[in-house]
Amino acid sequence: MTTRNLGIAESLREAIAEEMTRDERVFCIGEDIAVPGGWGGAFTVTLGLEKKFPDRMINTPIAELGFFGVACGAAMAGMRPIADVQYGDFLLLAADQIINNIAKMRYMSGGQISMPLVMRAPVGATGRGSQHAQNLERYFTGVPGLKVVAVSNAYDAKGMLKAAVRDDNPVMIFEHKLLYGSKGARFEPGAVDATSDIPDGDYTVPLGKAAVRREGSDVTILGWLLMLHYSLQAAERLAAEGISAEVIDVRSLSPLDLETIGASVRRTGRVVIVEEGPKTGGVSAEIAASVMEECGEYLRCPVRRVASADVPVPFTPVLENAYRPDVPRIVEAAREVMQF
Amino acid sequence: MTTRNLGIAESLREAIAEEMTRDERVFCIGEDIAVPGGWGGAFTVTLGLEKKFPDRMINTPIAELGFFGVACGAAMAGMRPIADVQYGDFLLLAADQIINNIAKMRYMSGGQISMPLVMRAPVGATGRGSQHAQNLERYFTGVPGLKVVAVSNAYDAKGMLKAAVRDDNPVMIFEHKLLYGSKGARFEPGAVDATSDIPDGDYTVPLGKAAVRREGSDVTILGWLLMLHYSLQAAERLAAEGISAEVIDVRSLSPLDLETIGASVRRTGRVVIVEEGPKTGGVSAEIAASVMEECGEYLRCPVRRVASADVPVPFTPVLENAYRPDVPRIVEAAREVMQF
Amino acid sequence: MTASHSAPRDIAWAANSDAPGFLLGLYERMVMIREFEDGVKFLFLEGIMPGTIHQCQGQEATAVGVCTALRTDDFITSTFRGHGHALAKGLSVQELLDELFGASTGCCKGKGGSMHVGNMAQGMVPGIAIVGGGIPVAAGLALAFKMQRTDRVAVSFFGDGAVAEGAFHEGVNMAAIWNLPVIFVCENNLYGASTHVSRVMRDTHVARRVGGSYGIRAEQIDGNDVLAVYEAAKTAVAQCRAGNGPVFLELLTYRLTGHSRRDPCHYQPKEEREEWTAQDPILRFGAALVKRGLIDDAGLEAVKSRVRRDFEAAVQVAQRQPLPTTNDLTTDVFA
Amino acid sequence: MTASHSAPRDIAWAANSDAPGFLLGLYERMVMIREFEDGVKFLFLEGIMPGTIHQCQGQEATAVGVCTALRTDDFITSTFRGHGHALAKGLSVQELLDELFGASTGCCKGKGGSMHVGNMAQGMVPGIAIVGGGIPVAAGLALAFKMQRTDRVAVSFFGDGAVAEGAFHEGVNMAAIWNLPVIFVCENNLYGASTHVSRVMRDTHVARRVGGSYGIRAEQIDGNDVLAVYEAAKTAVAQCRAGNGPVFLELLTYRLTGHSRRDPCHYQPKEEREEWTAQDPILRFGAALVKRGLIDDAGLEAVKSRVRRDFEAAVQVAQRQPLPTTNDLTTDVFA
Ligand SMILES: Cc1ncc(C[n+]2csc(CCOP(=O)(O)OP(=O)(O)O)c2C)c(N)n1
Ligand SMILES: Cc1ncc(C[n+]2csc(CCOP(=O)(O)OP(=O)(O)O)c2C)c(N)n1
Ligand SMILES: [Mg+2]
Ligand SMILES: [Mg+2]
Repeated sequence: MTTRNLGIAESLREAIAEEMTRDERVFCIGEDIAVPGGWGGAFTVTLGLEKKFPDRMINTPIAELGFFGVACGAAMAGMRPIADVQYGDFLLLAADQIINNIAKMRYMSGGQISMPLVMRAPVGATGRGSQHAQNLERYFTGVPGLKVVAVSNAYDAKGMLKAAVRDDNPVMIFEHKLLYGSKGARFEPGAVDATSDIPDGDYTVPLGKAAVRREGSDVTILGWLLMLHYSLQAAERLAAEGISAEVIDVRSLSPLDLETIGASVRRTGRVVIVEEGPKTGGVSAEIAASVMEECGEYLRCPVRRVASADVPVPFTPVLENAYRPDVPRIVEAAREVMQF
Repeated sequence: MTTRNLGIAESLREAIAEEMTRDERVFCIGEDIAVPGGWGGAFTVTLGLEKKFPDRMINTPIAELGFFGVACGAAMAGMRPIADVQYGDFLLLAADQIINNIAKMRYMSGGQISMPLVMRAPVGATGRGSQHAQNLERYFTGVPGLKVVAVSNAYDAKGMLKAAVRDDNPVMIFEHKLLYGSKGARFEPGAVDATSDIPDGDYTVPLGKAAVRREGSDVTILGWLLMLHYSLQAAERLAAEGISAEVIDVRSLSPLDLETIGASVRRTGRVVIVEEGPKTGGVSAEIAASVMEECGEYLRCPVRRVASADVPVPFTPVLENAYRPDVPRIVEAAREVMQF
Repeated sequence: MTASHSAPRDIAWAANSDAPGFLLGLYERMVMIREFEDGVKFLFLEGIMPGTIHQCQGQEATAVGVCTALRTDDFITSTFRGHGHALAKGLSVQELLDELFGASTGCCKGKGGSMHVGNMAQGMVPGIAIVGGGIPVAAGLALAFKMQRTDRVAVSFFGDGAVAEGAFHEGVNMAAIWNLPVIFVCENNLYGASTHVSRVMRDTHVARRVGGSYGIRAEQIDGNDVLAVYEAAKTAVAQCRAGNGPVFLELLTYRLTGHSRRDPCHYQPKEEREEWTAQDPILRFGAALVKRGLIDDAGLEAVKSRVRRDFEAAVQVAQRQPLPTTNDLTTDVFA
Repeated sequence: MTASHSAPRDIAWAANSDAPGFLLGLYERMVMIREFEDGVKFLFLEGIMPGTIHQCQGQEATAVGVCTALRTDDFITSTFRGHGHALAKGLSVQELLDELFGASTGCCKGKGGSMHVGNMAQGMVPGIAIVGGGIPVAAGLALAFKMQRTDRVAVSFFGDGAVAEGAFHEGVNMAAIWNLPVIFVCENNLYGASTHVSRVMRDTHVARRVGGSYGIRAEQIDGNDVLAVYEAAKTAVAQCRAGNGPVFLELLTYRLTGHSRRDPCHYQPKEEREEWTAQDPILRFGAALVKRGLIDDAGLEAVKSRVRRDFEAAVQVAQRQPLPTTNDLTTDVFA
């Protein structure tokens, strides 16, 4: 099978184009998409798609609450919108439509309504200051009626976006600015390689499954988005010290794949969860609590959370770097749980 | 000392009046407050205050994002607003102002700004259907820069509101519709007695502290708002079975009082957390994860979470009752952890 | 600027909608809503019915006038105050009552409740109880209709209070720039909960404001004149079906009952209530029908009795309908 | 409706603001902003400066014209594009540069960054980078000023793009109904990011729309004419101080640089860029000053050189300023 090495931005673009070709109910809605001479959204994902689909790339005013509401209505009426925000932080403006309408509509209608709506949001701290930097996962994980995924490589990005488009439920996809592999004017300093060899032809990646990215026997390290990459780097270093870390890409934040995670924990008995974003009230809390419930008796020691400090995201690089969990902190946490 | 037996709605009203008298920077802002012939907000808390403070009861249009922004600006400029929503669910409309501005402004200004802003929100399922029923605690617990409390009796309501008004940071106060003790046309079926004997004169209750409501030695039950009351009822039943439950009113959701909670857990070794609201991603997850970190070695068994199902709040009473954790479920959970 | 809001005294007779059956049908539908609301209020106050209620006595002409101009496959969004919209859009008294009683036979299986009644097959999205929340949703329905190249139309019902919400502006603006087939129906009943419109906007002529700002056709209409509402809606629907939407209709009306539950309406001046009570849309339309010789007073009374009988029978049924079981708690979350 | 947007050719001379020092001061302040922005762009593109940037070359007259009409204790809110507002409100080049370099001597100790520059002592709230987010906040500042019985005024700067956001409408409406001393300054530069105004509103005459809908005085002004802006702002400030606010000012201008970072602006037609380049507010005002005999070309050049020298010196300092230490990560969260 031939493959092409693509970054996340490119593979998402390909997924969107293929799904729009396959199903004419699919359309994109967001800010600064489909502008001739524009950038294809904030991170080039939709670049040029307006040429192929002039009627299905809806460039909105700056009105997040409104256009998520529009997407909600369109999905109810049989369309399959892909709505995106330029930065995840702006999801807070649309939170009412997402949480009160989009996620609940099926239930409160007694099952009458399907809401095949994909939402995409870039997250992560990248030198932009407090309001373009948050990790929003915590606010949407556990919202009943909503599926939440976070993609850490181009293969998953394409396959999960396609699965999301074909799902009859609302799906929130978190993407990380440092993983897009955006090029040219949209290149991000500090970016990490998240390219994959993308096979030709159609494939999907199921939404509810975690992925073991590296096998190991001493400690289970759980991460997603950028932190998954840092966790893999940490595992490399740990291996050099003789510590065998299993690294799992949590990937599906809602629902959590406790089967995959639990199977690992039952073998290792030690867990480190790595999350970008303040520690208190993060997704790691849910994972830690769930792991304890699922297989607490196998735990040799308390689950360790490596997360950001409980502060807004600082601008200055020296503090932003201190805010974001890094490889040394992950290594250190793994060493600590190895004491047990 | 003379005392008066008051409900939460009355004690909050008294606290507001006293603080407005004490400090002319304090004012109220919200919907349907200060309307002659009106109800004093959705649950009578501000009833009649416009007579005493005609210039400091700001009745807003229905515009939650906007008036939380207004409150933010006023607080920055030296006022001390008390902003309320009629139902906690509507906080989602104001989430951007709360999370992106109110909570971050001090940090991103490098400490220049104080944000003495109190926010009040009624929560809880009460026969109104999905959009007037959520427990919003999960969305605001752990937002850096924000303090979050939940009041379960009239004494705390008055004392914590006063402490919040005097605090130079934004404080979110959650109140429960079934605990207000609202009277007349605003009486709530299913209400639980949360009155207290309120002493005459000024007092405050510190914001960061949990409260042991019942001492016990076998199991620590943690709850807040309505669930605290149910937990106490459960403890009563457990006592009859010879199980000694310590019941703690978590009360301060952000920051958590891990000192008080930890001290109890170290004695009992068993923890049941009771939360109204879907289990996944709730505040209980943070408490469970924190307890494990704080004193995991004292746990005899995994922390048990008794929470709602992962569904939007259903309307029909039979399902709403099944959604809301009840005394039998708490008792059952306590019995289960007693197996260890 | 509230002068414009005192309701006109006359019924504007529609030239070409005067088939007796049609007119009597409008009347009966309004009576059906009134009887439903009055009956539900009783059941609620007696503690027989659970939940909370927001009712529309006095506003029947808006729901009936607008929905009569729609096809079943046109969609409406509604609010916390949706019983009238539902009955006007063709939902049955039974499926509504069942829903209000929390029965599994209700239009939303008892999971929605009074604030969220709806039936997609009948063209009604479950009520969105967040003020203004249905407005962008209706624009989205209309966007779908347009992309699907159908001539279906979406209608969003909301109150004067919603005009202050950002969602209103965002939704109307998008509908305008994309020429969407959506009709925004503002039921201006002078109050948002207990707050008078003059306290929350400088200029209370909402249609003029919206037309001027968004560049769409906007009309203010006597919302207690069911035929005037119907004619305006018919014109708006035709405009939308022809691809020239959106349209904004401001319907001046008044809520003759409490905002919710046991609200005694002490914030409404007595004279104002009296003035509007005299403008009761059912009384007005009934009198007009009598004047036209289409029916007499006894006939009007007969309509009411028949409707009431049907309602009472439905209540009997509703109270015996099966309730959901706890197994139903976790169904209908995901497709 | 964009015809009204092509910038007038002439400078509207203000009758009573023509003291030479005052006029030269306006000029110098605009040049200071231009040099700051050009210098920062270079530093950023060379990779010497961290972060991301949104700049205001071409829009200097709006910031300077408005802020010159304010007192230090009047407050402004700003956006992601706030360098010009900051310099116009009297923040120093040094505290800004230090902030952009992430130094602890920056106006926000390096915790804010380019999108969040501000200095409360100087009357500038740190930039709010959520489009529209500063509008209700400014209304809140004004509410406080009113309740405190001071004559202070709040000004909110925002772009044409913000007009589509709900926050805009909610904020302006509340300011209107409560007569707050706030001036809403819409810098209409024809684009929100890459999107032309005509794609996001049917009628692009924002002032007319806002004035009509909210019942407040609203004016559209040549935003590249610093004196016209100043005069309009002065009148608006006086109106607000007298308790007759709010006021809405739409300033027509154009961004002569990218939306952010390395944006090549391919979405702007070449002719449009050229037309507006010819309307550069600094060139226009410089030429007018020369024509008036207040300065000659060499003098203008000298201003620029002096300003640039100061900027370069400040860059040298900024690069040597102390950075925060990791201990600072967790300070300034709570008071
Ligand atoms: C976003 C939001 N804020 C507040 C409320 C509480 N609330 C319910 S109805 C209502 C008044 C609505 O007034 P209006 O839009 O005029 O509709 P009416 O009740 O007159 O039909 C309010 C404030 C709500 N449901 N949603
Ligand atoms: C709520 C929100 N949505 C989107 C963005 C991303 N964004 C940043 S600037 C911008 C365009 C703003 O246009 P305008 O208001 O006209 O200001 P200008 O950039 O022209 O100064 C957008 C969409 C944002 N910062 N905030
Ligand atoms: Mg109303
Ligand atoms: Mg602009």
